[in-house]
Amino acid sequence: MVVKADILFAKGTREMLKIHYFASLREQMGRECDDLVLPDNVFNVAELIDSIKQSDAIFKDVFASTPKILVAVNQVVVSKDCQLSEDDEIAFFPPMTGG
Amino acid sequence: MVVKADILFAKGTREMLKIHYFASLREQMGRECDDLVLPDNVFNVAELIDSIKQSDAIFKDVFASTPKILVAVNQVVVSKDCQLSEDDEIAFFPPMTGG
Amino acid sequence: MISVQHEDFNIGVEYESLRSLAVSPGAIVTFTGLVRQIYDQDSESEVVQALYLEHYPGMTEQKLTDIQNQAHSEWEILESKIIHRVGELKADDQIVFVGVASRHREDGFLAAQYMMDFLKSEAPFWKKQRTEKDNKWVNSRNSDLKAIRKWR
Amino acid sequence: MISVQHEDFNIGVEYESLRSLAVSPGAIVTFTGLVRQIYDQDSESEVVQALYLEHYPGMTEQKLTDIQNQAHSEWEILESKIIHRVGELKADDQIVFVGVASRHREDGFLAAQYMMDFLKSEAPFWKKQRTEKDNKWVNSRNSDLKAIRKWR
Repeated sequence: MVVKADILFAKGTREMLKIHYFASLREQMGRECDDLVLPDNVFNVAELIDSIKQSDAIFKDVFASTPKILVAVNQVVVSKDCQLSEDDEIAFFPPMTGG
Repeated sequence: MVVKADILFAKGTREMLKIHYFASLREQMGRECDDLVLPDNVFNVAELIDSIKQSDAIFKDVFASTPKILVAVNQVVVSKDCQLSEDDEIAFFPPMTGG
Repeated sequence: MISVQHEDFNIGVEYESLRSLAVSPGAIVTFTGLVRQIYDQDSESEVVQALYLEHYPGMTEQKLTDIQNQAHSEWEILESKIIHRVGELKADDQIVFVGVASRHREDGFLAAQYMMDFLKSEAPFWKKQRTEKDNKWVNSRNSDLKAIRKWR
Repeated sequence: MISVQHEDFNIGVEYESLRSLAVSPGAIVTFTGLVRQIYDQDSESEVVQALYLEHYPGMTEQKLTDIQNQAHSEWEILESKIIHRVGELKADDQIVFVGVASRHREDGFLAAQYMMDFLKSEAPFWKKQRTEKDNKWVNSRNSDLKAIRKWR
């Protein structure tokens, strides 16, 4: 558990969000993952998606053209109002098709 | 199909009902099967059971002491009002317990 | 295909047979029934040492074929197999096998359950079990009679 | 036990493993999913030549373990096993295995179906198929999403 004071104090060594892309999203993004410092005004998944859309045109296009994208935080599928911490592992992917 | 005229005519070579007993009924009857000429006043399974009860005390006891007995005519489970022909294969047995 | 036999059977062999006979199956479901050591039918646990399986020759084969044909008409099945053993069996022995190859898993699961449910209540087999205490015919289970009602 | 692996698996071996691990099972149900040559998802029949199975390492193992634990809490199961392959597969290859050993057949059938239904919709695997025409990601099936609703 990282407390707020630590984040402010240790700005330089601040932990990164790890963002993974799978299957068609990985191909469309052209990469498997991104590292990102959690922006100050981003507290949940919906805000994170909006934030990345503004800085990354490919990400924006992929989210606009894909009918359904699931989000996992720390390897558990969550809804878009899930709160984030700055060292979370985020993953975006289409509905599963295993089995 | 044997027609009535044949039965009356060929009394001596009249065909026999074959009666099989299985599982607990076979053990209680003390035998696997009986051959029986279809009595003149017997047309269905219920009448056959009543008829045998009158001539066979063991059969009567077994039917009195067994909670549920199934009847098959020509290897198909039937209800007690099933009509009989004189060369039918009859079987009495308790509910099945395979599998 | 159906088989009523004294001999044991091998799941790997039966599975590969279904797999090779079926044209492009997407799902293969197998069910195997075994002789349980602890048989709790009469609310008291007894150790089953052996089982004797009696059947009605002729009617058994006909009934298993009927059940199999019915399953093929109810669901989309590519291949299926029913094996039932008769005679003397020991605890932990295999008794019965039902295997189904289908395109989709739903058909495979349902058809295998359907065949097992009807086999239990309608195929003329009877079990007699030997425990340390005695030798007795197994009673039919109410749950087995209920099981076939859900398919009506 | 669960396994996410590149290697193929053998039903006979998996069956015998469940049989020997479980104490006095009365029923063993196995489900195997295979790569169908004819894949009719987009209403046109195309011949599938190969399949690529991608997964999310870590989350996959966790999710399969959750599904298995859930099945063990819902039904009376003695032993179970889930295997899912990843990487390149050919038409007719085995993809997935679910095996359940239980005392009674109802628990075995239901638990195997339950695990397959949740695995399909909740375990992070994705299929990309190569046909003569193209190379494309498989869409999720509505019937798979519906399948998990029946368990709620």
